[in-house]
Amino acid sequence: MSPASSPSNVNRFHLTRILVVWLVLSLILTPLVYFVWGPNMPPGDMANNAKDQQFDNTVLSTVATPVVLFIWVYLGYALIFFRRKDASDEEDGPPIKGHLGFQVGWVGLTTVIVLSLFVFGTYELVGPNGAGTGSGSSPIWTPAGYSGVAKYNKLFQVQVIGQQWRWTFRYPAYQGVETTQLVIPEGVQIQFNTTSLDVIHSFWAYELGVKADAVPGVNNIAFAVAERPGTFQIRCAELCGPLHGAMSSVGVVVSPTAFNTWIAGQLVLHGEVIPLLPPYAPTYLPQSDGGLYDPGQDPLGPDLTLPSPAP
Amino acid sequence: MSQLDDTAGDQLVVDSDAHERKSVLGSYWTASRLFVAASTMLFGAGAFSYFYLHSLDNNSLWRAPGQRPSSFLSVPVLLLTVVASLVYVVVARRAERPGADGNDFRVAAGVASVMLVVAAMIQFWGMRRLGFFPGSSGYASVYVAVMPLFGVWLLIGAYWAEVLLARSLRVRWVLAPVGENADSHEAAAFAGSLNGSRLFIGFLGLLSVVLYVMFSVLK
Amino acid sequence: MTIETPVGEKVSGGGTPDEPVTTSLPSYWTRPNVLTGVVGAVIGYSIGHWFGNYVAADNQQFQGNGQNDFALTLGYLVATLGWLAGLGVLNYPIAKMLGHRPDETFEEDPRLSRYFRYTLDHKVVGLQYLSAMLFYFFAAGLFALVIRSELLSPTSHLLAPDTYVEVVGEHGTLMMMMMTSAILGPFGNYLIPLMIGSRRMAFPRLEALSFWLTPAAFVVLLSGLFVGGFPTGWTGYAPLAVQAKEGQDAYLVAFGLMACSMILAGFNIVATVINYRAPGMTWTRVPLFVWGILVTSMLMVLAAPILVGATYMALMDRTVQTALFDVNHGGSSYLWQNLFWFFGHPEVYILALPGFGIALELLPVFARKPAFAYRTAVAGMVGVGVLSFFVWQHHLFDSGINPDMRPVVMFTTELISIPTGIIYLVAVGTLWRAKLRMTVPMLFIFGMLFNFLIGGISGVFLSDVPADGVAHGSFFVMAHFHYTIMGGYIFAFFAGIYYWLPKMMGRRLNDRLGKVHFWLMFVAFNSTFLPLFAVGQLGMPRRVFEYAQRLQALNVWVSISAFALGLSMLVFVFNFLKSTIIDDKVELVENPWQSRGLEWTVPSPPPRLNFPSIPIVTSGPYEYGTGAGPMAVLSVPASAGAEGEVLL
Amino acid sequence: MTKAQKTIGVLIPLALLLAVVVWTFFYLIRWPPTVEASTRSAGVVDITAQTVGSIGTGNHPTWVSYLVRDSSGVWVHTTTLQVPANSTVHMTIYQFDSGSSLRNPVMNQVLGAPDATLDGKPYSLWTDTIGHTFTIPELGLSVPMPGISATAANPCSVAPCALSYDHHTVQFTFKTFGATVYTWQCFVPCGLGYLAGFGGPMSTFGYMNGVLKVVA
Repeated sequence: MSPASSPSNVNRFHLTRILVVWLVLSLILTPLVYFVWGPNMPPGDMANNAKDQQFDNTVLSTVATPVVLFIWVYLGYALIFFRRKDASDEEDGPPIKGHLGFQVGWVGLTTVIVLSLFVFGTYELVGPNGAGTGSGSSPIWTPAGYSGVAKYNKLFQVQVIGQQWRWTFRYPAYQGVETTQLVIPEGVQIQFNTTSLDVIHSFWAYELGVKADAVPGVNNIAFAVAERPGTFQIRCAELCGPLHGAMSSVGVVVSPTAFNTWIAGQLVLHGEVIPLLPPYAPTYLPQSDGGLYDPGQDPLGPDLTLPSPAP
Repeated sequence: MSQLDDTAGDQLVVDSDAHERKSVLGSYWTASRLFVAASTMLFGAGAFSYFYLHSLDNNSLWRAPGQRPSSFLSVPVLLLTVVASLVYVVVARRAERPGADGNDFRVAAGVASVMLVVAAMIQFWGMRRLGFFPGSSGYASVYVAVMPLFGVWLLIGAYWAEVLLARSLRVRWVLAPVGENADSHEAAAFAGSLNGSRLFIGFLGLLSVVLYVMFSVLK
Repeated sequence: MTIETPVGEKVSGGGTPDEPVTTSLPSYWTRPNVLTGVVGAVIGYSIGHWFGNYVAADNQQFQGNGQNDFALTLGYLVATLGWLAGLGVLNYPIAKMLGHRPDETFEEDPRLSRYFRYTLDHKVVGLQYLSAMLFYFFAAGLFALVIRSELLSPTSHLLAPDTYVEVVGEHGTLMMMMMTSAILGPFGNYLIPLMIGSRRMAFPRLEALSFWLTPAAFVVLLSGLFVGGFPTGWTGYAPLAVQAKEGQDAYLVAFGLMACSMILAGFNIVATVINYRAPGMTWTRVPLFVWGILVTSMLMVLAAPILVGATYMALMDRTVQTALFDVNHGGSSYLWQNLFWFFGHPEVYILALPGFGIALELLPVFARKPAFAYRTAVAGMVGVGVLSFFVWQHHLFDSGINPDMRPVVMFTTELISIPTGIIYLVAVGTLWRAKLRMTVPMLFIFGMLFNFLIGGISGVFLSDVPADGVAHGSFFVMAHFHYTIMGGYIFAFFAGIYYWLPKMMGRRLNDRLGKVHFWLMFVAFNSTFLPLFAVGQLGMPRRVFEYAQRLQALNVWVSISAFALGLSMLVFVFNFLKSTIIDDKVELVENPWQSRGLEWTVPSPPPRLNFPSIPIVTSGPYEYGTGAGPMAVLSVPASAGAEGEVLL
Repeated sequence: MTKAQKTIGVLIPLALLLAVVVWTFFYLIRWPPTVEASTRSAGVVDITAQTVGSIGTGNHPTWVSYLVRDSSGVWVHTTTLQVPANSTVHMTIYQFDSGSSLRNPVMNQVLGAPDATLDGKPYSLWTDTIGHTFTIPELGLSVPMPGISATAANPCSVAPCALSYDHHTVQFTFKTFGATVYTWQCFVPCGLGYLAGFGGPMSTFGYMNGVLKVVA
């Protein structure tokens, strides 16, 4: 900065000290964040999505570290050295109204950072893993084997049904059996079809890195590959009423063989209720408003509560 | 970017009345445009709902077959509003010219005000005689939600016109002020309000056309 | 609502503040005031509720669940109308319908009672706003303490599950809707005419009306607790909002009323800043605080109508049973999300820009240097305002809306960090080789710069779709916006109080207590919300009363810090009441901060008409160290007759 | 005014405000009464409840509700149950309400209670209309209770209902583990007049949902 009133060496003096402190701190902390903290960042590495999210968290934190450090170092430096010595000092500071180079540099630098973050984020989003989690009924970036047409779709289908206030799960490949626990085979590309029977919920399988809103009348698709056996926590991430907080459950990732035995057991356990279930469909619109609408004038006619497939 | 070389401050004499008049006129100009912008956003929300639900057509219930408000309801509202706004805008513009005779404005303001009130009344009266249930479809829902709001806006326009009419009746010179009156605060306020009301009532006319097209023309 | 300038009696301001008012004033009770307002509200509620029941009686569609939302909603609305009528708000519009001038003989009222009625003095309105906003803020804060008490245990123990969700909703809604005017209301209304050299507001009635709507909104919202509460949190997502009990009507009506208040305040402030600037107050001399408020007002005027529309539609769904949000009947639950966030995201910046304004306004004063890169700063604030309309769908990354639009939204969202970064550019530049005076207001500004940085950086995580996959809907989001809004906006709010109270009340808050307040608040705030980032990343969703055992230690820590945060507020309350009411008034230096600001060139508190005559601005507000003369000189009125005359 | 006067003038409103705050706080933290399970023998407890078509009180006479019988045999309007940890809970529920269908038929079946009996006969699935269910998702427990027929001779209209009215008796047992708090609810959309039938009583604590406190 160069107002005539101030000798530029004073500027250089302060600038060097600030930059040195900042540089040292950054050189120490930034690698620590990336290499030490990064691998331990949530949501862990149980599934490919989770890895993506962990990687994004790591990269963003790494980029953020020097930025935050600069502001903190600068503010701290100003507090110490740009402070008037004693209360009697009524003098004003140098009248610096701007510095074109500095302003352009600052805005330019932030722009570069932002643009690179955007490119990085978009790459991660369009990447092969479908890291976007809840991607609507016709996801743009899909794993191999996906097809919008059910019968050409090679992926392992699980339908997640939200209802006030619990999750249930349907396996279309197994007579459309509906279970109250989520069990998925390890190492298989899973396609979660999330939908809701009443209000908006959000299916959050934390360790799988899957979060997809369950919206009535919408089939919200998310993909994941669980890479090792274990349990993962399922929660509702969208306020859905008084028991929203209790709308949780524990999912399990098992080996494909163990899955087959499990699903066989489920077919026995829920066998007799399968005929009662509506045919498997992307969304269900239970033709009932609980009598909210004047029955005499409701276009949907009398109250039929059993879920029926969307037209 | 030094701000010292500005010499605006050298003349120390300010005609505070002139300053006040300029400010009043400007305030009306700004505020009336802001009001129209805000109204646009408000009814924009309605239009967005219309086209959004139309495109989704959830449960194939965007519109039950043949669902329309009766033309005996929609057409009179449209005509009354459009005619009223046209009359008002044209005459108000003439009234803004210096030395204009105020009587035609008084007549126009009265007529427009009455027509807008009648239009609003028809709209409200019609809401209970639609022949379809509000929740029977997305279309019905949007119609039942948006139109009463439109009626309220018609009443606002009618009120504005009526206020100017009443003022111009009580203070006869206010439409064509001369001499000392011309630089009175009173004259500035009235002129500003007149200009603003012209914009707003014109906007109402446009709005009624848009709503008519949305609800009675579009498939 | 008409937009009409107040036309009234000529009042001789004469510049002397203490000029005794000779006209014999009627007693307090013979004129509209708060009490008549309350009476009006009660009457209005009875009428509205009765009429609602009357209409519903022959309309089966309003019935069926033992609750009549129609009657309640109508009750709320007519009660608000009665409240305004009781305050005398409607006298003027009615007088105008008859072509009359309103009667303002008593406008010049020096008595304390003027603070309890509908008045045209922007300084009175400003102080009304200040006290009311502090009240709302503390009320909402108490709900937060209740929430933290519940979260001391991983299972439901203090509150019943449904009550917990109601309390969360009350806290969130009170904060997000009432606090929109926390800075614009008190400081915007009080200071803008003083800062731009005007003797009045453009539309003082709209201004006063915008204030008197806030108590109505506040009471209506709280009443929701006693008619079943609302389970939707502050975002009011449909269809849950359609399903909810009667308390939801309170939420919708209150939020709608507050939106109207925002719009009216916006009209008045934008018109004033654009048209009432004194001669010589060029756009490059407008104080940065005024710029911030101006952009905020524009956002309010353009965004709040969407909220009015959305709440109105939800009310229609609940009362006359339209099906806008019911997918079975051709509606969509995405509709509310789109409408709400199209308002909601600009609103987030409505809650940020005034804070920026205060920071940029105070930095030069206490750095004793000109504001660095003034024009860039203005560009930054305007840029934030414009961009804020194009980012709303980043609240819906996981919702399945337009998945193909997500890169675009991610782009616009991340773009916002450029203009936001400019705020720091100005701070850095202004502090460079400054002569810092670390007064209490400056402490709060430093606190704000510290907190808002963390808030902004965490925002980048939310704008990145994959990272948002973890953070969305979790306590991470919650910590993020508490850092931006409370850490930024509320800290700036307190900075403003400490800085401008000498101007507004002629009293200065105790410095030692102020420092205690700051340090306690700063430490407690960070110790409360920093761990919440971790809590969220570790898998705890928002608004839950049950969480994993492993998170209990963190949550207990957070709760204890939250109580400390509450304690710091007590320190402030004590300081505020002591210094403003209890202590005897001491004549303090007219300009305790040696600020160049135009508002400091008039006595504290300023006389009824601010300036004895229209000032002429001769230099910018931040000419520290440039040897520039005072910012403005008083004009010599053209005609002696016009001396000190202004039309109210 | 003297300082003392002003101080008092400040403190009195503050005290009033404080009173309002305290009152509101206690208004918020109120729970329905807790009913302790009556002990049958060591580690075995009994809970007796009934579900009624209309609790008939307050401003919403049409709401359905659970009632629980406390140790003194009084029917209490609550859904806050308390049982000891690591014990076997014998539930007996008298179902007086008529029925409708579920939003999600998977809960037509009895889950997690193999010994469930309906009017003395074991059952594992009910295909007809269902009055209410007693479901603790976290325990994997869900028991549907058939609705009484629409043509019942003497349906119970006002709670609490005496056993002389038409009803179904459902009995089952489940085990509790460590001390914690479970939430339980009914999954039949019986909030008449609310969207999806899950408003009103369904989302009001003390009616169709509650907690099961397991205490050590």
